[in-house]
Formats: sequence, structure tokens, C-alpha cells
Amino acid sequence: MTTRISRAELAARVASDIPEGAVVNLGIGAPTLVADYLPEGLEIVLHTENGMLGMGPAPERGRVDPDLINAGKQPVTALAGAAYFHHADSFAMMRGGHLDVCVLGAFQVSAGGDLANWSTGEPGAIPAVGGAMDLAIGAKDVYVMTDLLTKGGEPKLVAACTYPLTGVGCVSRVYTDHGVFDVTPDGFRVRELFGDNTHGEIESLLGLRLEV
Amino acid sequence: MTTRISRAELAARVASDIPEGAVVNLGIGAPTLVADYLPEGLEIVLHTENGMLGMGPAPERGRVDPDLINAGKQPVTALAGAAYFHHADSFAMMRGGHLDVCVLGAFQVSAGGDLANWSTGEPGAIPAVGGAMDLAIGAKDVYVMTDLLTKGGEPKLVAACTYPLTGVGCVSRVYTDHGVFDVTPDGFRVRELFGDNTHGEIESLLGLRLEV
Amino acid sequence: MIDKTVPDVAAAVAGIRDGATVMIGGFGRAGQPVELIDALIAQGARDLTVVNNNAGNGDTGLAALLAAGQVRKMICSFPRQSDSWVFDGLYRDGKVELELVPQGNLAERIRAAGAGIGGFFTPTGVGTHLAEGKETRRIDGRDYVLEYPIRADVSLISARAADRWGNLVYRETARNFGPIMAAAAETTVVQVDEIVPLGWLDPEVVVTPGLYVDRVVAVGERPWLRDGEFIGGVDIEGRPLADEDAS
Amino acid sequence: MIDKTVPDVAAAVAGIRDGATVMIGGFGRAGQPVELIDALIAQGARDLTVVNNNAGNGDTGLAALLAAGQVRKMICSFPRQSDSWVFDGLYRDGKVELELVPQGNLAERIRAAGAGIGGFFTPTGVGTHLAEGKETRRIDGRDYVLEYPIRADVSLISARAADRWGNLVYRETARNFGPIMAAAAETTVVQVDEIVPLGWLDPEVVVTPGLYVDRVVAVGERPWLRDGEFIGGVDIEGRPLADEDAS
Repeated sequence: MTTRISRAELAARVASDIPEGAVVNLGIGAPTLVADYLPEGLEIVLHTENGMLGMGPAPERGRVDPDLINAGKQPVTALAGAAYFHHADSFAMMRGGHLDVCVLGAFQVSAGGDLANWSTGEPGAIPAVGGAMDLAIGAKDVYVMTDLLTKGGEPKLVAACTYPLTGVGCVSRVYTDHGVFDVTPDGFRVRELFGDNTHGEIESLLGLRLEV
Repeated sequence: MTTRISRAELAARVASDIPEGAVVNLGIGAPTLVADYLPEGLEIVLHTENGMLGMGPAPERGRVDPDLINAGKQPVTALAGAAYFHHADSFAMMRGGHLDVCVLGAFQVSAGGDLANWSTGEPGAIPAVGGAMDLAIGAKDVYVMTDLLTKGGEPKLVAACTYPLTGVGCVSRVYTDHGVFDVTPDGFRVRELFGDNTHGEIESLLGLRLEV
Repeated sequence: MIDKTVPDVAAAVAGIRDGATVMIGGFGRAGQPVELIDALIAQGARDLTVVNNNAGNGDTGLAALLAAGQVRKMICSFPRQSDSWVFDGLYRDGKVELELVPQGNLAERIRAAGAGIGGFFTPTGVGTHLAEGKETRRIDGRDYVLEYPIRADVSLISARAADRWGNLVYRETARNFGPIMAAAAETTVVQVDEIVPLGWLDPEVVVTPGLYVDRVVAVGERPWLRDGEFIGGVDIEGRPLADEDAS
Repeated sequence: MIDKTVPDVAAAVAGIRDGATVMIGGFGRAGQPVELIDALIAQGARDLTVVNNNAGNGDTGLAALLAAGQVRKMICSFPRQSDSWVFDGLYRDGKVELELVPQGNLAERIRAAGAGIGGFFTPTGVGTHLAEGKETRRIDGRDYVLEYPIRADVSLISARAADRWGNLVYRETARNFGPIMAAAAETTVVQVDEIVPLGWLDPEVVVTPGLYVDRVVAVGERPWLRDGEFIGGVDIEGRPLADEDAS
């Protein structure tokens, strides 16, 4: 058996790579967890695409403000130094390359850095994209946080995505429960493997050659 | 001799056509005079393209504020109800058709509504366009305020402009010292002639057929 | 005197025609002009194309408008949510069309309509299904897709306060689509907590200048505010908490 | 701790390279970052492309930078003014290039650079000399010309106040190009009257969020303000009036 770290450990691993001063958007779902592991005492500016920089944690009991929510429509707070802005200004920030890091979930990431995370392409499903395509191209570094394999054991790091794409060549790094991989011009490169995992084991799980 | 009204009378004539509630941009130069003749007690919202709606008159002596100027870089004031905004937002207002009226000067206006007011095309002259081309397309109605003839007696209402264009087919009405003319699909139409001026006299001054 | 205030929500939505394109502000429930939507349901215009980020939550607001059968087509980025059962049912029954637009392209297309831009090249969506059939172009080494403005006949939005000229200020993330939708419609209708005297809004902090606004109606303060100050004591849907929860 | 403040204007403009494209805020004198420009003159970078609405007034600020021979090219909308003698002379002598851009296209091209837009169709300038050689297109019955973003290596702008995160508020029409230039440059440098503690700027009224700002330097209050309040008593160039004029 290979070593797998927990979702919480993975969130902490991602958080450890985010430097002070970074402007960061944490996608809906698992990436939201990263906020809980950002180093105490460091100032990191969280962006939420529904119109705010300097987002703080969830409010105390009884202090929920329905006008102050994040992209997942959960109640949040504003830190000192926060700013509000409208939707066109908010997405201009992302599209214009002013965010340092986006952390996103994924169905699949390709060796060329393509991301598929918005649709399984199932016929009859109601499609919904939200800000996924904007986030995919919306930061200097786009980090993906995901399991290496689906629940059914299929690789999520692939030679080419079979699910509908969210963005082309946009992912810079993939944090998985087995290890961390950079996307390079030559494909995935192992950055770190957790526990006793070996290069060969991961290559055979994925059926992909990995750069060292 | 034909009847000519003064610059001040012309400004008052333009002002009399601006209804309460209109959002109006008065171009640099003679059009600025129109502000002095807007009917007292009517609320008309003046836009200045350097970032303000609700512009008021010049400040009192000793109360000049260098941060508060109009497009001609003259000191102005802010009325109750004013708002400031940045340059991209300001020109979005014009380009987006949200102003009711722009009043501009002209070297020439063509029967098709083309405007020439930014350059005489003289070789060696330093060109400067400022907001002229934006103003030309920047309101539901673009009014030109000008003499009918140049100082040298040349018509400023022409079949086709010979000076470099500011905008194509953009002028809706021309207020001149001899009369007021609408731009229609059939060319200039006389809206009003001042004093004893006759249709035939103006046609012969211009060398142009005018609709009635 | 310029006075854009109207006495009630019925007057605010009067004249909206069948077949109109209606932009509705809000991101989920935040900034959603629920009172104006209720008035639109009462007014009864049908066959509407509605532009909103989502496609309704629960059974109120936009969801109720959909349930009333007044919407022919939704233009939005994220219809499917945990509480979007009204839209989901109509869509599965083929009773409502959907144009899906990435959220940032949706915002920029609305902004373009208000700003008089005829089209723009955006990197968002390039190489995806949502750019299929659209013109693409490589500019300075990056690929872009050409997107066009989305205009509306009417925008219904919500703001915190207005003056009689229609100048608006918003509150927190309820601002979201309000400013750009205000500029993109032929007629812009705004519900606010309160209408303040002209001159009370600092010209430095006005977010939507009055020239974008046609009608303003005061609907009273939200339950989590008192005199404009946050007092808390509601759940995320804005319902006052039972006393034991609010402690 | 994030702290974008720098101790003096020399530190603020350090590292600007020869050949750089430098955006300079201001409309005429309003909002012109004169202290930063003076520091750039002292710093000595040459062969600059400068983006500003105008091309300098009198002998100070941008005019002094031009006079120092540091500018190879001006991109602006309105170089020729009653007091633009420095630019006028250099231009007539062939010592400075000029790219003339209609003011609204200039603003939108700067905005596009900051917003990641690859190009946009604008109706301004269609059919004029300033659109010659550019792609045009009829969209929905109206003619547009395609314009591209203008990016900068450095923006030098002026605001009223900042906090250490770089959040900015402006004053009146001195806001003008500041917010869009802040977003369009690799490095944005801001001079302000005062730096206030983090949290003092209301998040509702921040005009330029700190993520657009790299360096902030306090240069002290303008002569017509005291503690941020207007006191008057200057001429249009900001020079204190003699007592008899100020009465």
C-alpha cells in the first residue's frame, strides 16, 4: 500500500507553500480548508470572487451577516485592510493576473497542465461553471488540490483529460494525497512524495512517466 | 446683412433646449458658456469627463481647490448629489450612451452629421485630440455650437468635411449664430432662423440645399 | 427637481413587457432584490430572459419567479446549487432554456454593454466547450475568445441607500452585480433600505452614480441592521434567530 | 506583516530601468505625482516611454522630466496646452515621439491591460485618422475599431491616503487615471498625503485595493488641506495666495 495523507494534512501541505503577502483565492470545496492551516501571524490576503479582498474566518455564533459571504455562499468576516468591489472589478483582478495563487479542486489534470473540474460531461446533468474557468486562468500560480486517484481507482493525473476542460495549460502544481507534482514543459515532475511512496509506485498507479 | 446673435445669446439658445434631469457634457471653449444660461431652479446634471457628475459653478475667491477641476482644467465645485469616478468609468458613461447631451464646438459639420473639430490638419502643428472623439460619440444627442461661417467667411456647415474628422455621422443638431439646424437622413433641416434670416439667404451663404 | 423615487414596488416594476430581458442582481441571496422580484411576479410579465449569476435558491425570490412560469430563458454561470430545485425541475422538463456563461465573462459582458464596448477578447473559456463556435485569436502569445455585450431591457437590483438622483451605495458583498447591471439596462430599478436626502451621500463613496438609475423604491431595513449598523441575530438566509441561537 | 510603505521618494522610484514604459497619473496638475516625478529625474532613468493624459504643464512635474531629456516617447491624448512649451519645443525639434490616443480609448486601453482583456472594439475614433490602419468591424449595426491594451513597467500615481497594505483613497477629480494605472503596471508606486493605520480605511470606500500597489510613500499634505479637510487659500496651481487674495 502506498502512503496517503488526509485531506487536512493535504490542506496544511498546500498552506505551507503560501508565502506572507500572497493574494490567494481558495476554490469552493476542499481548497477552502487551506484557510484553516495558513500559518498564524503571517498576513495572507484572501480574495473571494464575489467581491472582496481581505476575507476573514467564519463569524461567531449569532453574528452571521447575510450580506457578507464567500463564493461558496457561506458567511465570512472582513479583516482590517479589506476592500469590497463589484463583480467586473473582481474578475478583472483574476483575469489580469493580479492574484498570486488560486487553489482548485479537479476531476483531472493533464501532463500539459490542462484542468477539468467543472463538468463530468454526463448527459442530462445540469451544467454549472461559476467562476471555475476564470479561476483556472486567474492567478500567477494555479495549484490543484486533489486525490491522486478517484474513488474507483482511476488516475486523476492523466496524459490528456477525458472530461470537459476548464482551462488549457493553466495548472502549475498538483498537491495530491500521495505527493506533490509540478507541471513542466516535459510533463509532471515529482516535487515531493509522502511517506515511503516511490517514484516507480506512483508511475505505475498513474500509468504515466514522471520527471524527477 | 443677415442677423447674427451673439455668443452669449447662442449659449442661452442652446441652454433653453436642455430639459430638467438631463445629463450634459459641455465641451471646452464656447460650450462651457451654456452652463451660465441653464434655467435657474431646474436640476441639470453636468458631467465632466475627468471624473465627476454634478459639477457646480466656479468657486468663490480664495476657495479654489486644485483637486477639483473640469475638463478645461478650470476650478469648479461639486453640487449636492455629485459623484466622483475614475477615467475608465467616466468614458464608459459617454461611450455607453448614458449622457443625454454633449455640446461641442466645430470647425466643420457635414450634412451627414460628420464632425471635424480636433485638427485643422496643418502640417507641423502639434496634434491633440483629448476627449473630442469620445464626446462626439458620447451622448444620445450631440449638439454643435458654432458660427455659421469662419472669420474668413467660409461655411462651417458643408456637404463633406475637408478637415480631419472627429466622428462620423454623430451630430444631431447645429446651433449657429444664424439659426438652428437638425441633421436628418436628408441633410440639414432648418429648425429655426434668427431675426429676418431667410431660408434662401442661408442656403446661398452655405452653398447648400437645406430641408424645411 | 429630479426625483427618481417611486412610492411602491408595483410602481417600480410597472411596464415590464412580455419577452423582456431582465437582469436581476445578487449572488445567491446576497444582493438579490427579493421585493422587486415579488412585484414582478405580481405584475405578471412572461416569456422573460433573466440574467443572474445563479438560477434561484429555495422557493423565494428568483426561484419563485421561475416557479411562476414567467421565465423562458436563464443566462447565468451557476444554476445548479443545493437549493436550486425549482430551476432543476423546470430545466429537466424542458420548460426553461439555459445559456451558461463563465462568471467573469458574464460580468465583463454586462460591463461591456454599459460601457459601449462592441466586443472583447477574453482568455477565460478558451479551449473549452463554452467557447465552441466562437471566434478565437492569439494576441501577444496568448489565446483569447471574442465575447459580446449582454444588454437588458430592465435591471432589478438592490442597494443599501439612495438619494433622489439615484446615487447608490451598497453593503459588503451584496454589491456584486449591482453596479454593472445598473449600467447595462435601458431601465434600471433599484430597491434600497432607505432613501436619504440629496447631499447625504459623500461624492467620494457613491458607487453607482445616479445617471444609471431610473427608479428607486425604499423597502425598509434588513433584519440584521438597525439604522444602518450591523446588529446580527439572523441565519444566513436572513431569518431572525430564536433567542437561544442568537446568544 | 505586509508593509508596502517606503521611507522616501528615492526608495519609491528605485530600480526604474532605462527604456521602461512609465505611466504617470494625473489630468493636468490634478493628481500628478510631482514628488515621484522629481525623484525619477534624480534617479535618472532615460529613454522612457511615458503614458499620461497630457505632456506636461509649465516647468515642473512631467514637464521637468521631459526637459531633463529622459523621455523618448509620449503616449497621450492632449499634449498641446497653453503651458506645454517644454513638450512643444522637444516635439518640434524631433526629440520626442508622440502616440496620440483619444482620451477614452487611452483610459480603456489602460483598463484592459489591468483587466486581462486582449483587445476590445470601441466606437471612438472610427472613420478618423487615429483609426487608420486599425481593424474595424460592424457589430449589431454599429462600427467599431479594435484597440489593444497599454501596459507599463511602472506606474507612478498620487492618492490622498493609503494603509500599509496599499489600499488607496483619492480626492475629488484627482482620482482620474490613478485606479486604472495602478492595475496596468508591473510595479505601482504611489505618493500619498498620509499613511493611515490598517483598518482605518472603510472597506466600502477603498477605491484601489492594495493588491494593485507595490510601494507607498507619504509626501505630506497639500497646501489646501489641513487634516484632510479643505481649507482653500491657493491658486489653481496650488500656490498659497497672498493674504489679500485669500480673503
